[in-house]
Amino acid sequence: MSATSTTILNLPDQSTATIPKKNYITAEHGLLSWLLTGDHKRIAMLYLISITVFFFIGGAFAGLIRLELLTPQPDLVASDTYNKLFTMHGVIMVFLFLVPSVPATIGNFLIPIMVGARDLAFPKINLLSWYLYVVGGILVLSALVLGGVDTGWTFTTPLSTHYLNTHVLTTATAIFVAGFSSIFTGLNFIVTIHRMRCPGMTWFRMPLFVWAHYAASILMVLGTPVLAISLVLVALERVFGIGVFDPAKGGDPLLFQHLFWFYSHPAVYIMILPGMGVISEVVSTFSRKRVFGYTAVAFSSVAIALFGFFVWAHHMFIMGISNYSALVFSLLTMLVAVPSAIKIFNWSFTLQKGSITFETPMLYAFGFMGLFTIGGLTGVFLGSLGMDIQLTETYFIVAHFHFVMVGGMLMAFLSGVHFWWPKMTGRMYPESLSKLAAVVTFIGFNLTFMPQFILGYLGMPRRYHAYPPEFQVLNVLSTAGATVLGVGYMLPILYLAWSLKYGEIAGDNPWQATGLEWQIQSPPLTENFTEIPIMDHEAYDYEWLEHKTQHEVTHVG
Amino acid sequence: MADEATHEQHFHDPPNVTNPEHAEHHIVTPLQYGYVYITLLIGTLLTVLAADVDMGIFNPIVALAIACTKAVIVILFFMHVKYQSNLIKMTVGAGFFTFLVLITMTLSDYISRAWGLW
Amino acid sequence: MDNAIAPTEPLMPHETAVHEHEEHEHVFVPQHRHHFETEEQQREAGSFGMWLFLLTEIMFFGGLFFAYLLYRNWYYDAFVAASNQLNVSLGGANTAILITSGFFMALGVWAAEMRKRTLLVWMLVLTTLFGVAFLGIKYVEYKEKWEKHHIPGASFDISEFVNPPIDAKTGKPSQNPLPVDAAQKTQIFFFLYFAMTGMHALHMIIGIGLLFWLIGRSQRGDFSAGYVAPIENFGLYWHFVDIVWLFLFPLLYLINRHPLAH
Amino acid sequence: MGISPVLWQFLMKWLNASALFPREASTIAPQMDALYFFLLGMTVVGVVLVVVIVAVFSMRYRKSVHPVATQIEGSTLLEATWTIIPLGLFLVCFVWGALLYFRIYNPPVNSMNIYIVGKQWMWKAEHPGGQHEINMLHVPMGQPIQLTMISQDVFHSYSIPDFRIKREVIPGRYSTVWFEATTPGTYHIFCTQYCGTNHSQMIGEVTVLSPEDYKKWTEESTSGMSLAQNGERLFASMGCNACHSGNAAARGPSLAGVFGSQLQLANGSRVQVNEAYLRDAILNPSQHITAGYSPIMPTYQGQISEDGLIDIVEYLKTLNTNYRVQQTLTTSESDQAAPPATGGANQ
Repeated sequence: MSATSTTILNLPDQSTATIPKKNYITAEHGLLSWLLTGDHKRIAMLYLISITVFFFIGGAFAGLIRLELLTPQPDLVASDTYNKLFTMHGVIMVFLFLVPSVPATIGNFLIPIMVGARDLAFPKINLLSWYLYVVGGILVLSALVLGGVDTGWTFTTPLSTHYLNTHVLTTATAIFVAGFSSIFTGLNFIVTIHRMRCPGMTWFRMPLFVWAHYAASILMVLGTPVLAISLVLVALERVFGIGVFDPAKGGDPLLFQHLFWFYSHPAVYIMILPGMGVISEVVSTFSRKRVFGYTAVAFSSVAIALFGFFVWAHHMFIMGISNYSALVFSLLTMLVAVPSAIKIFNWSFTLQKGSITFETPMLYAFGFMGLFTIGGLTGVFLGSLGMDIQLTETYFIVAHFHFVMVGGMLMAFLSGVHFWWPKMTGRMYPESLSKLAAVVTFIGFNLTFMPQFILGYLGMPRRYHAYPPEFQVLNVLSTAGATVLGVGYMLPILYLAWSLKYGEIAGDNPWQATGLEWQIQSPPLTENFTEIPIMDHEAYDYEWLEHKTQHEVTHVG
Repeated sequence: MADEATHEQHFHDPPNVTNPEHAEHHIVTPLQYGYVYITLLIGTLLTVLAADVDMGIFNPIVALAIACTKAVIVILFFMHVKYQSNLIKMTVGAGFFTFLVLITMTLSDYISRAWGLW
Repeated sequence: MDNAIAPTEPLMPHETAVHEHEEHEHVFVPQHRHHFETEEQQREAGSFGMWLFLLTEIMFFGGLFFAYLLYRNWYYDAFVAASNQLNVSLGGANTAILITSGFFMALGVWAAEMRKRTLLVWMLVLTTLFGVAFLGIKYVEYKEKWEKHHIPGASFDISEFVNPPIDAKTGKPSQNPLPVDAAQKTQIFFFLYFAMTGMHALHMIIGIGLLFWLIGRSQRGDFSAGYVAPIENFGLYWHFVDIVWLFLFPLLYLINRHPLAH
Repeated sequence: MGISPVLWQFLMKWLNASALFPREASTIAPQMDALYFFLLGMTVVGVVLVVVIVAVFSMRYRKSVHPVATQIEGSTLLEATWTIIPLGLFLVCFVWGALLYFRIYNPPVNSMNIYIVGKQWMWKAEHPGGQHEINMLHVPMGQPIQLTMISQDVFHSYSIPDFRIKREVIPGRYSTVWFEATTPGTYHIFCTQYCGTNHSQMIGEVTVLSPEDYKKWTEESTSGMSLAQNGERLFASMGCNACHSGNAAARGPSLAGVFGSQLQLANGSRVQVNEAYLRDAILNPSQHITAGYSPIMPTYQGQISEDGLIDIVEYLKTLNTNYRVQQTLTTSESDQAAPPATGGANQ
């Protein structure tokens, strides 16, 4: 590469290069070899396919919702249908896409390789977790086919327990099962990270991607069971008609809120932390620099996980919790915002004195940094008690968590998919097209959700099927943006699929990256490493990469 | 926590599996189990007896105290945590810590509700 | 005395079998999965994983325990009256039975570590028997509740709390009669009672299922040749289920045994 | 570009309404907007800061101009800076927000109390004068209005964006919020908590009138009897006065002047008697036995509607002497013709 070139992309000579004959894809053949595999990479692929399917189902619902909101009148669908649409959109996107998105796919693929292990600690449990996910997914779809459910993804009691006759039980069961899938993923990661690190892979030599997943896994393991039990209680209350959550029978509906949000707030960090891990890898690689303040970033992940357990009641500020307890939760909420700020600034300063190039993953990463900053700071609006009164339950909060989840998490997910695509498949995606997709996504996203902030402060409530006419203009803008966004999401599917067959051969390390995963062939062998590597350098050590020609990483000293 | 040096020492043992995450495998003798068993039975008897004494507010406290003691004994000996690595000890701790967070933070709401039945 | 055994003690068979990716610095054993460096690493990973799973169990029951704590404080009188409907002797007996079962489980782990095949099998059988006995007694208790219409739901009946039966000996009501609005709250107690003990019983049933499988494998001598991880980890699970009951018993059965004193 | 004229028309409509911010129609609104602009400023500055940093570095250190990266470990000083400054800012937001929160949820003592009953899918407002309105609310300008709200079924949420107030309407217990309208006009009422099929139809209009117009409105739309008067009738027809007669020998405690007092309960605790307490004492009497009385009061759960409860609560609030109680007692004894429990049906 000449010094002045604007890319670090370094592909082998296409005329001679080939995909290694022996790799995890070619190791075995036939559908069964995939359905019964213990290989974390194959399971990651299974996950990647299934979550993509559910992403597009959920996306379709979102499209219908935006279409309905094009006009103030309830004209496209009936109000019941509309309620089912946003419920299904929420349930599918949260439990079947966002929670497993990065951990179960990219994380599943990379965690063992990054810590220098041959597989996750419990391959069978890993496979089991995929099957649980599928069962959960099928249950959700069956609820959908049987007529849907309209509780909203938050299952607010007593509405969900005593006032609706849709398929609440099926959906609750689905989420219960899918929950255990994520518990097992988290459990597997924690054990792998503690127990399976290769010689020399000390905690502070681990890639930040691994740190982020470690933090997220803790949340998965400790949080999800509480969601499980609260859903069990909802189910029992529906079946036996008892009133643990029904004030008419002496129960307290807020108890459900407490139990539900005890999981569902940490769940937000389960969703975003792995994305942050991706960003650390990408930003470092494309600025050829070690992440600025590695330790701070690592610890901020853990801090987020820890604080994440202390703030759940900020979802209930106006729901009648005691004012004093609201005070406490608001304060803690402000504290949890700080580690995210630290991360953002550390990533920005990673660029300083770097040698920056702008391939697709980096573009998505920039998108993440911008949109996540907005998402995070608008979170402070909602954490600030008085402001929350005006903004909660309006489109402001919808915009806020879409900035974090879609603008943050989805950008990170796409960034990661593009970044590691050559490693997963051995082939490159078409660079120019993917850059276009990144830009389109960014524009479409902002057009969709920026107007919703304004709508929110104007007071347009969320989950409204019809709205006063003065809100129409902003809704039209939002719908227009959603259309662009849809195109932005369609493109990757198409060209990534295309690249599977026609993409250029990527070679082992197209990005000149330092991670262990880049020092092995792509696609990797089933056992990842011919010999267990010895980690003899810091993470993101680019000088080491320079001298790697003399010293092979996988060489046992 | 891990470096080449320790790696040389016990070769059967990758460096990252050394202290504090690692403990030698220890076997508890049947005799110890016997003692534990007796203690637990006595504990159970005590709980029932204590419940029949009217100690007012202290009844639940005593009952829970006994239950916790029994639980700790089971965890330490039947479940071998006493002989486990710090990692396992911390893991157990983390579980109960999170449980306490759930209880205390939620109670902070119920206790301080102005209208409340509390 | 120190019973520590180095995991590489060359006791186990199949020393000749060597995995293609194994470095020869440690002995290969059949149960060793290829992706673990050493068998010890695998064993510790296994128990660590089991512990993490138990954490999820703690939080799972944690939600129920909090609901109990809340409503016990809100509706204390109802909880006392309802709790006095439970049979302490049966509950106490069950506690003893469960502890015994756990004791045999612990001995089973020891037997496996000592590589005593027959002893191990017997210990597991005893564990199972006491587990089944526990469920039997629980069935008797549930049946009684069913007959008294104390199962929450449509057929729930509060008459016994509103005007309690007259005690034959004293000629006084066996307990303080509850006002109707308080009596209605006993349903919440019974709901929590069935939810908590039901969850616990469910864990027992799963455990007993696993026990049968373990007994079968120990018969084959799988766990008496140095490979004790499954026994150990199941032991952890079984003891955890015991611990849950150790709390359920005082919380549900012994809320206030002398309501007439107040 | 077929879309452009349409879009242009929308934009015009929107800009004419200049709907970037809701109207400021209550005393709270300017305070809320001040905080909003502070937070908005903070956000804009933060985002611009990040964007500028990223942009500048991307320019100066892009590969073509800066081919070889210089490795930097990090900088404790910088990291401390961007830990402490955001923390400080967030704490300001916390304090400011908390002050506003307590202001909005603690009504002034001189405020006029209007009851709101929410149910799927309508809002019912009950004025002290007994005026009932559905999905409407008429309030006088320049007078603090306290809304005491309760839901008959599921969670609802009473939101008036132009007043910057919102509060969850909870089944089984009162929640309150207050406002003081500053400009006459009509404003949206939304239910913002998803409450089932017609959630988006659970909307209404609050009309702010000048005090004299409000007075006129109350006279026009009066139902003849105030809430307290309804309550009094209900109190008699449900036979409450049989026990709560105020006589020394009565089986129930005297309720004269009980509202707002400190009550010593049989279980030893002391409570401040407010609307919520009175309501709960009618539905779960055994939870609130006044010291010195035995738990003989039956529960009225399911026998009396939320409106009936509101009437009785209002009555008890006005009850300063037992004179009228005994009067109604004698009258109600004189005509036994009156059906005993018409509680649910006094709409």
